[in-house]
Amino acid sequence: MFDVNNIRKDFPMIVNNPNLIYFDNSATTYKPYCVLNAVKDFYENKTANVHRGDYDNSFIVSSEFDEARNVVAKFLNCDKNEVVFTSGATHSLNQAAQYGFQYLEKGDVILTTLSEHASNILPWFNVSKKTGATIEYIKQDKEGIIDLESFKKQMNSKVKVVTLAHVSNVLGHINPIKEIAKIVRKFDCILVVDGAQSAPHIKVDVKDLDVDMFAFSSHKMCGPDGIGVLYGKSEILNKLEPLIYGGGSNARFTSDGNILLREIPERFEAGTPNIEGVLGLKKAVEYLMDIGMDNIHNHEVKLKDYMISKLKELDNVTLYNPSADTGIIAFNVKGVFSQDSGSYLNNKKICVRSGHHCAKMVPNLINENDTVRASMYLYNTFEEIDRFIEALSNLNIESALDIFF
Amino acid sequence: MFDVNNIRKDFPMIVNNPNLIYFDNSATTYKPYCVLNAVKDFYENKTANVHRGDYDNSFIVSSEFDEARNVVAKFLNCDKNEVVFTSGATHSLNQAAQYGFQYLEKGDVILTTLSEHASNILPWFNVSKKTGATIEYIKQDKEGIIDLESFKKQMNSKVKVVTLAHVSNVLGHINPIKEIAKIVRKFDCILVVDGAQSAPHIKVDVKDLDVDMFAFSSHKMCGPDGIGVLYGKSEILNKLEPLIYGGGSNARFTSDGNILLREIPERFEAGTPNIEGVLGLKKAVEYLMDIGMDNIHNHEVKLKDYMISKLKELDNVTLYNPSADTGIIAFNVKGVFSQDSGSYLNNKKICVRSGHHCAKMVPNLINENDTVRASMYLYNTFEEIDRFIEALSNLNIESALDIFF
Amino acid sequence: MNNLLNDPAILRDIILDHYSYPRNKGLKTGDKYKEVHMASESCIDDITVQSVIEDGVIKEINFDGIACTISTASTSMMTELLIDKTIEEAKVIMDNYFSMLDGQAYDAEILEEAVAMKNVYKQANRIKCATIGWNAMKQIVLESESKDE
Amino acid sequence: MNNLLNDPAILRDIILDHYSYPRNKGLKTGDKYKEVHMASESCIDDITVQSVIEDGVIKEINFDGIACTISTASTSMMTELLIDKTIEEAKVIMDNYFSMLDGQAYDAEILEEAVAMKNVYKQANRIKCATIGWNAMKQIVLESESKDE
Ligand SMILES: Cc1ncc(COP(=O)(O)O)c(C=O)c1O
Ligand SMILES: Cc1ncc(COP(=O)(O)O)c(C=O)c1O
Repeated sequence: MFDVNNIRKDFPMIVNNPNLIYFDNSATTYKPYCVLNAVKDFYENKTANVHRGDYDNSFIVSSEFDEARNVVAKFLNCDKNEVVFTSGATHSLNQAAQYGFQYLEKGDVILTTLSEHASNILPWFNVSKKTGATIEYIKQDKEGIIDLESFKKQMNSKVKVVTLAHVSNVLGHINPIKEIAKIVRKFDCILVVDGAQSAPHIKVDVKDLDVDMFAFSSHKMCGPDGIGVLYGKSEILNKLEPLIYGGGSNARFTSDGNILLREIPERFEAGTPNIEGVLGLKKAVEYLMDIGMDNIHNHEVKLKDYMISKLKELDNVTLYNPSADTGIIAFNVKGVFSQDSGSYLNNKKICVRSGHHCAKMVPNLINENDTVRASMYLYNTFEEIDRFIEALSNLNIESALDIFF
Repeated sequence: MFDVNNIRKDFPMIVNNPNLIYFDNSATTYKPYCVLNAVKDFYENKTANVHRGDYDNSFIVSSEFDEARNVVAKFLNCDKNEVVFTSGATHSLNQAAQYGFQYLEKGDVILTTLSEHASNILPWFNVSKKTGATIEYIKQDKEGIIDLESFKKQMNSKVKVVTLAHVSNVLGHINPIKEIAKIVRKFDCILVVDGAQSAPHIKVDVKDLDVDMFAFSSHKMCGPDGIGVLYGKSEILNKLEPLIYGGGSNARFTSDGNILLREIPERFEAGTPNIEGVLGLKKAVEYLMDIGMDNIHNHEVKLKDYMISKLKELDNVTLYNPSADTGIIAFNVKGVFSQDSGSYLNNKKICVRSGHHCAKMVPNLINENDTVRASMYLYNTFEEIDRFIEALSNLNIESALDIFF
Repeated sequence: MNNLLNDPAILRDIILDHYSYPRNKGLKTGDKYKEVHMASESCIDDITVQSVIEDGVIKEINFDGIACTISTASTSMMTELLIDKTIEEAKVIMDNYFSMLDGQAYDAEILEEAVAMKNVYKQANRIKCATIGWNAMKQIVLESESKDE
Repeated sequence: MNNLLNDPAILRDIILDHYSYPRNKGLKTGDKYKEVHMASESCIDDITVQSVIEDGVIKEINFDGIACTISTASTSMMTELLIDKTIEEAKVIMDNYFSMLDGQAYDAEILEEAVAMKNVYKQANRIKCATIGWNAMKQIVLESESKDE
């Protein structure tokens, strides 16, 4: 049984600040004690490097590192060798874009959306600049919803990469990846999915979705910073060039410049990995799987429905994504600049984000330069939403200045 | 006053395992309580993302993140904007090699050494492969010592990049970087230094050394995993292209593919950084600076001198770098394969590393495929060396098999 | 110091007035304008300030951009305060303003309406907003000086 | 089971003997050889095994490479044990060997001298060494079978 009160007890940030409302979960999330303990255990009882078994701690840590890969593979429903550890979603997405440098050329098309996060669009801008491939945008309505029929029409043999977020970090819809994959499969084209906002919140089965690559970050799903994952189908990984070269990713090299790379996934993991990050991510994934991704999603949908219904009752609020599928809500208070709203809420001990949320083409869709974003997670409550709504109901250009007096 | 017994109390790994001898500090190091506490504090009291100040914790964490950059700048004696946070030395060195993709062409030469770690040679192999520039090797004697006179002769206008380790992770000499820089400055050439084994152990002043780029990892200097630094002269960083694109590294972008990057160093730090890593590294640097890099180096030199003198007394040991400048010792026990020596020592609770240590061209110098490496740090003691020597004195092909019976 | 400028209600009105009716808003074109564009990642503000400085006197200041109440109002106040001042006078005013935003001592008299920003330093994350336009102008002034040398 | 093979001193001698005088060491050239190269990052060992299998019988096995005592000795023992065996016999031996290295039950009789490796499973970080040559041979056997189908 999903019991938010029990869940709250797992998080030191909540135990230490029970009245602080944290609605910035799309930016980063709190971490449970079990993750902190995994990191602590590494510092206190088994600090060592991996990939070598010369002594016991090194062997123990290497085995747990390996086991973490198994856990992530189970989480995604893929093979262990299809799980690449990276420093985060941004690194994963840049590694994925390496495909573009290798296989795209002038005349080819990269199809994406206007609601992408910078981390899933700038790497492809760079591919476009260097290969001459062009970027085109999938049609979306003003809430960012994709029209599958027009997507179908946009697909043709020139399109070599389709890349988009599973869930937009501003507009909160779950994109129909499985349906998109079915269409993409009719062409010689790969499908890259930015899962930074989906993996933490909904069940992801990469086999079922049939994606070629899928990226996400640990820190947005209760895990440590500085660690993330790139899933890639083994056929794709086998023909992908590493973005980073170095120790641990090669089996041999000789002074005449020959390099024999290790097998996938290690060939993509040059350098000492973020070991404590991997051990922490393992715990985070186990924690989320124990609670159940469906339970987490259900809870968030209930919170989201409640928040939207309450926001709609407020005259002073403009809501940009009333049909959101997940706990990400974008709005503004009429006449109040988003950052002023953010500061006002901060003074009421409510953490939200204001601005463009690194998705700087979203204004093309919603016709608004910047927004306030409230994003929820498994530990948020209905009472917190009540306090949030109460605070918002009193917000206007005059009260926004209260904090300065 | 440098007091190793007090220092040992700062390290949970030592407090919890006082009899475990850790001589694998070139691979990774133990972390003091203060670093663990910085990470813990982030988890328990101020989890938030950086670069935005919408609410108090985010502002606090952003300020500390900024402050960490100041601390590292002080550590290196450089400007704050010359400090790029990366995921580790390997990432730093790959970012540095980006220079090669931008500015090198067929006919140009990259001058390096045979004792480089994979992380500082493979990125340049890749540059060579893609640009047609050739790799040449600086002359070294069989202990890996560089001959400055012949280096001078090897320099010419074709050499566009000189790149080498400040301290080799196998042979432990301090390379004469300052002298090399003086020679390099006479040419239109940059000097890239792999400081993975120097920054943790000796005072590094990048201005005084006059290097163009300098890379190191936190985890080898008492800090967390998954975080490292690339120092670059501002003139160099300003003309260097990022290896990774994404959120946080750009000021603006538009749907037609235009990107306005942020200033240095942020333009190189796309994506959510390893915040807990940066806060931990800050503490680690403060910890080392408090003790004093010269004191640390002095202690290590004493340990090294003692270990070498004792090893020389052992008939069954071949020592490869008797003239080492730092606490890195490479040896073999006659007739015993390096890995068998490692396992034997492990059973005596002594952690060393065996193999090629990711520097797979070193055999060209020392004429030995693989070695045992003992590498020391500020918390190691003379008593530990005595136990190590005692164990080694009894090691031969027969006793190496003891562990299996 | 003008007592009215101690009354929170009045200070708040001043800010709102400058936010709702910013002075000298809208950029002009022409070679004579020196321009500085300020965009910071840590706030959303994106402000451009332009100015004409002749014979050591600030003849004109204009600004434009997307910004919060505090950035807009503080920049608007800055334009009113500094226009027609000599560079020397302007530098004294700027120094006092930055001191105030730093929580240090300042001369309230010469800051006039800009004292409305006096409590912003207590909201550390908003100090950037209250100084973005001022920093742009400071840069223009410094550049004009270095050119004169 | 041969009682001698319970005596640690004898087992140690067997390992040393195979390490110092490895059997069937040195690769040959020729189309008839099927070859597998094993190199693992987690140990330094780098071993190549080659074999000729005809009519379901292992006619020849050779190996070469750089390796520790355990890898060298275990691979040398493997060659001696499996040469002239049918594939079916070889598979039974291999299964038993891997069971032993896994700390499971095994038939000591058919492993002959290779029981010298019986304690390696207690040194988890050395299990790879004791199986690297065996895994290479297993791969050759499996490939030869799949080709026969
Ligand atoms: C000399 C040298 N350079 C580079 C590296 C790579 O550092 P990291 O693995 O932390 O990226 C190492 C350590 O493994 C090293 O010893
Ligand atoms: C949709 C989306 N993609 C990518 C990213 C980048 O993730 P990270 O900053 O952890 O690399 C984020 C988060 O900032 C995101 O929300």
